[in-house]
Amino acid sequence: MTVNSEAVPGQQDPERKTVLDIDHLKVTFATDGGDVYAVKDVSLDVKAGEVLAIVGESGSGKTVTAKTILGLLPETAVSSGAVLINGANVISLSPHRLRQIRGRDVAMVFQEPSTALNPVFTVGWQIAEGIRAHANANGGGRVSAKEAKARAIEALGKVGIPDPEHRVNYYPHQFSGGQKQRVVIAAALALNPGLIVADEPTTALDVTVQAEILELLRDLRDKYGTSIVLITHNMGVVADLADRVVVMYQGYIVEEAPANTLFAEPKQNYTRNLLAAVPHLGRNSASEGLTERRYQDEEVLVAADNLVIEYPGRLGTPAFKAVDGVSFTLSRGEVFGLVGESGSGKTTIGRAIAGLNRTTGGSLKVLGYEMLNLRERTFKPLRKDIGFVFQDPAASFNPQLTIGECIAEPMVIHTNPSPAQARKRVGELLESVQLPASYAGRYPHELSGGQRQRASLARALSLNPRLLIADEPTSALDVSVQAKVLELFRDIQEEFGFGCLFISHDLAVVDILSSWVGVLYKGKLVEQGIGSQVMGNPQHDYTRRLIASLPVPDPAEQAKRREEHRALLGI
Amino acid sequence: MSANTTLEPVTNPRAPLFRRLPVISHFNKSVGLQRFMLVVGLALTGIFLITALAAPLLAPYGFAQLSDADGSFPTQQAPGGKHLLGTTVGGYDVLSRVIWGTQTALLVIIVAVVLSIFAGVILGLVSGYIGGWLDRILVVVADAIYAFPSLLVAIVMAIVISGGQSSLFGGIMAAAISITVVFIPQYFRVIRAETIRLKAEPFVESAKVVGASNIRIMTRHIYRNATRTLPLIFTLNASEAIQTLAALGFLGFGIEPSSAAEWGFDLNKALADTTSGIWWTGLFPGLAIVWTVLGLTLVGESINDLNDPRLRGRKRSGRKDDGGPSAAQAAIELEVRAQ
Amino acid sequence: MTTLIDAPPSDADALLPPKKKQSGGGLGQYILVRFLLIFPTILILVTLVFFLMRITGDPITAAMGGRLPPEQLQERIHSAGYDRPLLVQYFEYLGQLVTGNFGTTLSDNRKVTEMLTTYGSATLELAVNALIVALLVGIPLGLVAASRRDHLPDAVLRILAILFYATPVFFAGMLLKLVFSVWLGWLPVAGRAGTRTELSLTALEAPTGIYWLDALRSGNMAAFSDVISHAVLPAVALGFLTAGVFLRLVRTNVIGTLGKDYVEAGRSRGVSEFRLVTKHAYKPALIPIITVMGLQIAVLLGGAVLTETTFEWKGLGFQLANYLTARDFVAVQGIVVLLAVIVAVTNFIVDIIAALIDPRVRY
Amino acid sequence: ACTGPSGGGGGGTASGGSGGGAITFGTTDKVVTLDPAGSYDAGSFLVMNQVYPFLMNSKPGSAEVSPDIAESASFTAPTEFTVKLKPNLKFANGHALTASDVKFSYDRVLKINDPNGPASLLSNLKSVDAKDDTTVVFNLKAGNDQVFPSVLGTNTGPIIDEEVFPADKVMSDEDIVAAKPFAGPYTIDSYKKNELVSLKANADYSGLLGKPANDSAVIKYYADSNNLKLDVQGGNIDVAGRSLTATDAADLDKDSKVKVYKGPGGELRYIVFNFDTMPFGAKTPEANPAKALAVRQAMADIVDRQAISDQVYKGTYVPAYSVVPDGLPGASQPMKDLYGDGSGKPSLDKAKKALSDAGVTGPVNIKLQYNPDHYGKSSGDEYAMVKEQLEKSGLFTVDLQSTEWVTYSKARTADAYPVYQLGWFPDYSDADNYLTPFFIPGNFLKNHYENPTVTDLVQKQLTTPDKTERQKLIGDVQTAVAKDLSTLPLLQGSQLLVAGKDVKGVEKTLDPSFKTRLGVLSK
Ligand SMILES: Nc1ncnc2c1ncn2[C@@H]1O[C@H](COP(=O)(O)OP(=O)(O)OP(=O)(O)O)[C@@H](O)[C@H]1O
Ligand SMILES: Nc1ncnc2c1ncn2[C@@H]1O[C@H](COP(=O)(O)OP(=O)(O)OP(=O)(O)O)[C@@H](O)[C@H]1O
Ligand SMILES: [Mg+2]
Ligand SMILES: [Mg+2]
Ligand code: NI
Repeated sequence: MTVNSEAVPGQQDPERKTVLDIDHLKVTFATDGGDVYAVKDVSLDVKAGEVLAIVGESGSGKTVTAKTILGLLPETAVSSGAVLINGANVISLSPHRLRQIRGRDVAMVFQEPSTALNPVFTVGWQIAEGIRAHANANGGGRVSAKEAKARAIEALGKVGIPDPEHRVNYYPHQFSGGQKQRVVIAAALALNPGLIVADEPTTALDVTVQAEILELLRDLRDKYGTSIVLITHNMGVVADLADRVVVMYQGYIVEEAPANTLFAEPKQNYTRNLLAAVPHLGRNSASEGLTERRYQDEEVLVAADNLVIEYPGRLGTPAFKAVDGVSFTLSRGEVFGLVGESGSGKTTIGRAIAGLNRTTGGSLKVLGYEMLNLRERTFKPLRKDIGFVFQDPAASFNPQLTIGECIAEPMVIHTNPSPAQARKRVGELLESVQLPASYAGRYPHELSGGQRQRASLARALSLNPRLLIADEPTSALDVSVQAKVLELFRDIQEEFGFGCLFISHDLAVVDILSSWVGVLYKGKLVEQGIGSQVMGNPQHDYTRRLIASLPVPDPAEQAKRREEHRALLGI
Repeated sequence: MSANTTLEPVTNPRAPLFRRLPVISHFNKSVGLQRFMLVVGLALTGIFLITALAAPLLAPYGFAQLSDADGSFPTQQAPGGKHLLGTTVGGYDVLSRVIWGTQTALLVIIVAVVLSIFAGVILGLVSGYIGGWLDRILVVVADAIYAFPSLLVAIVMAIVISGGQSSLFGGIMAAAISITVVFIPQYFRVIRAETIRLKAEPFVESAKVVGASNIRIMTRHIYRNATRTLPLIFTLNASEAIQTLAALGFLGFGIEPSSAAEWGFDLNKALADTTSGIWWTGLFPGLAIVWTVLGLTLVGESINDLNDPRLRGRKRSGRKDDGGPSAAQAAIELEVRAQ
Repeated sequence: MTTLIDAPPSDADALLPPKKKQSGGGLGQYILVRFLLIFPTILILVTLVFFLMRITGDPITAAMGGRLPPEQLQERIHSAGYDRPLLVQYFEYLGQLVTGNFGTTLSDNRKVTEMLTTYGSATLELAVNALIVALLVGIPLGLVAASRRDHLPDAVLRILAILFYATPVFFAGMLLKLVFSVWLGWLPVAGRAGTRTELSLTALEAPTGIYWLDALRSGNMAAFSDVISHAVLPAVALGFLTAGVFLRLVRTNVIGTLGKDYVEAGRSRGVSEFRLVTKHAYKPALIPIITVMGLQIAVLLGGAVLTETTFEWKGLGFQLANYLTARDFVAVQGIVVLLAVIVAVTNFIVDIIAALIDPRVRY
Repeated sequence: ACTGPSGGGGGGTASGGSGGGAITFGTTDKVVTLDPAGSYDAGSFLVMNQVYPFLMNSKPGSAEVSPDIAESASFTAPTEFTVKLKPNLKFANGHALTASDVKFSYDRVLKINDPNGPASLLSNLKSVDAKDDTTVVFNLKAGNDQVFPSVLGTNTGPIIDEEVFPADKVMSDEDIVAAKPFAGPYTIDSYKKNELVSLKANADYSGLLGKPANDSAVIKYYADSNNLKLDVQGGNIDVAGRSLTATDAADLDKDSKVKVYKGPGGELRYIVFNFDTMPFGAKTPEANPAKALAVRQAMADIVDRQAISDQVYKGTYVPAYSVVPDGLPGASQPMKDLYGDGSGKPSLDKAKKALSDAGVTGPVNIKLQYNPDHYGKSSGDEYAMVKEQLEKSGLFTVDLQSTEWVTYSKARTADAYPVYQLGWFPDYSDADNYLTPFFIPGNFLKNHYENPTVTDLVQKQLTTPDKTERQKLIGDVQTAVAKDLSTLPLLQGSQLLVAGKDVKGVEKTLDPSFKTRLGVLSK
């Protein structure tokens, strides 16, 4: 039986049916290192037509909870408690009954649309597959392939795929990322389930696309009364969409409240800290009140003039222009924030400055050295003046070396210190990034993500560089950790006074650190200026859309912004 | 924000050395069926190794011995009595030859695999790291050899090399080198692929940004990370080496009986016996090959599965819902506040 | 020999345009480059074999070394031109190859092309038979093992697969022969057909050389069943070796795809486990499976040497061993070129098939 | 010279001739080529002997050569060997067979001089003249060559159709079969090289070998003698020829369904001493001919041929006590008396005495080489046994090594091996074929053995027309080389044929000519 028909898209109706009721759920995994208690005690319920957001830092058990709802836990998991969907307890259901519930009563939307779709089948086939799987269970006999396809087309239409009759025969790769996520949602919708579980449905998408998907989800709730369990770590998304919020921490639920209440007056300390750590566009800006570019008269460290960077095409295919005619300067002491959507060329520019990519046209002068036709031998002496902080702190350390060895590596190469000197310097560096000197003896995997990123910063600073390139240094971290690293970063930059190219896709983060901001779009620098001015009064069309798409972590403000920007976003 | 799943470190570099050794660390990781397979493989391989090392003690006679104080051995004698597994048409003691055969097999494995690891690893590292034309040429050559039936390459090599003599050393070297030639492309491919993957890893790039020289990057950063899969390839190639050796022997390109005991050769000689109702001369060398290859392959497969998180089995959480951390909400509150 | 290691994706890919290209014309160009790559591969093998064979000695010594005094031997070697500079001989040989002239074998005076077609068809027949056995055995069992992963059927199948692999073809062949031919007397010992069948097939007009095909065409059912009964044991001996590899290959890859999000997504829609394994997981797994199966053709051909020798199956592998002993380099080179072409072309075709299965490549 | 209509008898399976059904003969000897100019091996000769006519051949049951398609053949002058053909000979394709074809055949072998060919057998032939349609004169370089008639019955001997074969190059088997230039007891009906040859009795043949007792014969080729054995046991073939392993032969002996026929064999297996490099050899630091001889003698005293024959070969090879195999006219067994206990058994005392007499002290180290891939699978076992026997005496230490054939045959003539194994299959059945190639200066052994007396004797026997006198000379040579021990003969092969119980006539072809004639078989 389904719920959709009786759903009422009202808001605070206590009479509404409960579609999901989780009661004292516990999930334990068997692993090499012993049992992992992923979910320790979770109780929650979802009413018809409600959007329940589950938030919490990485590893707090959000995904595990979501998977339990559909009975999708791997064999290594043992769960106890109750997960009732329309009265049936998923945990104790036979595999056969479970299969009937999946898709019909509850459906799932995955984080990565590109991996959630089977690349070798058409999207229509994949949607129809779910429909036909339930053919007999509905008592209606077999659904013909044709009928299933018709329903797939209908579902695609619902989620706003243009020309669904035609597109139903497309393969996943023929859709863009946002469209793929729509297809995934269509597949979830195909049997009109009462409940959709969406695990970070927008994390893999650019903000502009994210805004569209959020709009779509809201539409579903409003039009069809579908309940949604929305899992996310993005407070902006929560503020944008959720009716009620559940905060998870280490497998427990620490707080539960309606969205407005939670943002306005969080009860628990943990929640408060969490909210405080979320960067908020326009608050805490580094360029607050500036009217002209700071450090203009300082030594110019990087000067790009009409810079072009191409990736060679293979065997006859034309080269791909990742960076196209970009000009900017970066001076000593300045933090240059570079933002843009995925694939816009941010990393490419950063790597070119560090001499990891070759430039193909225009001019790029780094510390006075022309990078066009770079020769490693002549550039090497300059390397000690350039630091680089990578996005993923885990991957940027050699797993076979200790943190101390890694941090000492630049010194060993350039100044050849005695072991004692090196040890001493490593200790100092660690302390300057607020890590105990004893951590030098640890291996990278023995540090937490935030600690690793600090160590990475220490390594970048070990030779007192004049220039630092930071490529999304915090995007792999939880917000609370991110906040701390950003703070540290800001302090250190002020202390050492190096020039810094700070790359991020998150406008709010960039705004916190950089006084000068450039916006990159498809390899072109479409706008640059003082941070607060770019954010507050964007000139370029793309910048405007970018800023409008960014949900702010405040339901009231976000609702307003949504209304304001409706036209701009075309939704 | 889920972290990128990079290859998880196989071993905890700080655990005691003993526990970090390839096979032992794998053993500790294994459970259930996988542990069973690993244990069976280790047992078979262990018996093989012990037999090889203790061959002089275990074997009742020399591998080329035809007589003892009591006179010449009878030929084609059925198992039993003085000759537990019987004798061959030439009068060799089958049991002794099977036992001594382990030594030959072991020597060939070691020489072949060591040689190919050296050459393969160096070529793979350099080719993968330097890239360019050198890489392309090496790749095409390696692919050509790799794609070609390896046994045939081994035969040709055996002929080229056995131009020398089939003394024990010469024979083993001939077999080992011909196997080496076949294996180099494999190591080359694996190491090269790893090197290329690692070359793009941020930790290698971070070494590059700080100005580390190519040699330093290759030796300090890539080499150790790229060779992590070697124990696996080692075991699998060891079993292949045995098969190739046996096949060479079977086809008559192997080691002569007076130089060393070699199962494939004995099997070849036993073909006529088998159909004449003399089953023992062929069966035992054949089983010895199967035994050894089975053991090594089981070990290799298990290591492979254990290295691959996708394939690694995990024990089920035994306790359904015992004690567990069902601590109260309050305890958390404390913890949270303390932050 | 086989390798159980998952072959890393062909390194040649490094030289190719990216497969997963979205723009038009990608596939055409991919095919072209892939095709052109066949030639250096063959050239390399030919070159290697040419020089290696010359190091090993000449056919005249091989044939006459026990009969003639060294002076006469030398004179014959000289008149045959084998004492000329290697490079001269090499380029002469390449020149011949380019004009399609493979020469005449030295040890038994046959046109290499004729020899290749005769024995090539025998090897082809064996390989096809073995492949059929391997596919029929390996794929279903691999699927079973993957879906019952870490349970008893999986355990049994995996150990079986390793056992298949661990048993050398010639040992398996010997045992099979002993049991089914000598003891039970059900199947013939060796050869591709009985004398009478062989005579009748030889008499056939334009024989294909593939015996069961010829037997079918001749409409002679007795001959057909004779041919099939001869084919069983070799096909099983060689097929099971490969089946072990296939089983493992299918298992590993299907387990890999079973862990993918899209399978989870299918499961979340209520699709049955059977369909998840046989459709959702199997088809995407097929791409790597087919690629590695392509590489298995080399294994199959290598195994064919042993199988052919064991079962007196007069094919390329069998002949190759003979010609090698006779130092008949013309023949050996001919066979190597053919095998190289077969391997390269198979891999080429397999890559194309894999590309076609993968819809991402189509546009 | 050829007048007959071309393109005679085509296919057709109509059975003619006498005898019963088809005989299937299995062998492991491969054909190099059916063209007589391009082959010099047993496998090719097996087919050629059935399908080509010869001037001289040996009758079943005898090793002696007598005219085949000739009426007469004899020396008409010391350097002139004249053959008269029977009249009205024809090839199966209808072409006439005349003296001109004979001349063509021999000229062609010499002209083509194929690396794999038998031209070297004709080293004594100066020219051939076709006097008229039926008369051929062979002009020889050296007179009174007693083995020349035998040579005419070897690989060089087939008479071929000059209208079919090109004069200057070897022809492919397929083309030969298609052109049917056959005039022997059989013609080839269908041909799959080294797989299957089907022969049909040739009604037109009226030579020495007589009409085949069967109307057709099939030769089936095997690579592995084991499969050959299983097939003859299973009745899939009627007769299995040659190269059965000892185990196979012993097993077949016990099988009631088949019968094993054993005949004298021409194969000789022996150890060669390199007079320069063997212990105390001429080029060694402690060179001493007497000591070297003592070493050879001691080895001859010690080797137990009978044990090797029994153990390794199950009697398929028998002890050889002379350089000429037993059974050939003139063969004697001098080594039986000279060495060992005088009855063929080893004698340790004698060996010790030989060494001590020559002043050799301490065990002599012998570097013994054998080849594993040219003389059958059992060489390894054979030499392991030789090593065992030598070492057990306490007089020798043996460093046994083996080398693959091509290298082996090069290295042995380059003085690399002091003491080594060789084997010999005769080109033709005459004692001389075991003497001239071995013991005259420039022989193919290249072992630096030279004894003028032996050389003289060898040359003398070659030109002595009187049979008894010649045989005596041959005996003298054997005794002389037995004393010098240039080589140490170990074993002599025997011919083995295994046939189903119902096959008749097998024993007729097992004679010292070592030629297989399928025509005598029937069932
Ligand atoms: N298959 C598994 N085996 C073992 N442990 C697991 C498994 N899946 C999840 N866990 C563990 O359970 C805990 C909760 O994981 P979960 O995926 O629910 O986190 P999350 O809140 O979704 O985090 P993220 O924001 O990173 O997605 C983590 O400690 C994780 O390591
Ligand atoms: N090695 C490469 N070869 C070919 N194309 C590349 C390569 N690296 C990047 N590109 C392409 O260049 C463009 C810019 O890539 P870049 O990594 O600079 O983007 P980005 O702005 O850093 O994106 P993200 O936010 O996803 O990190 C993209 O379209 C990308 O596909
Ligand atoms: Mg998650
Ligand atoms: Mg980037
Ligand atoms: Ni292999």
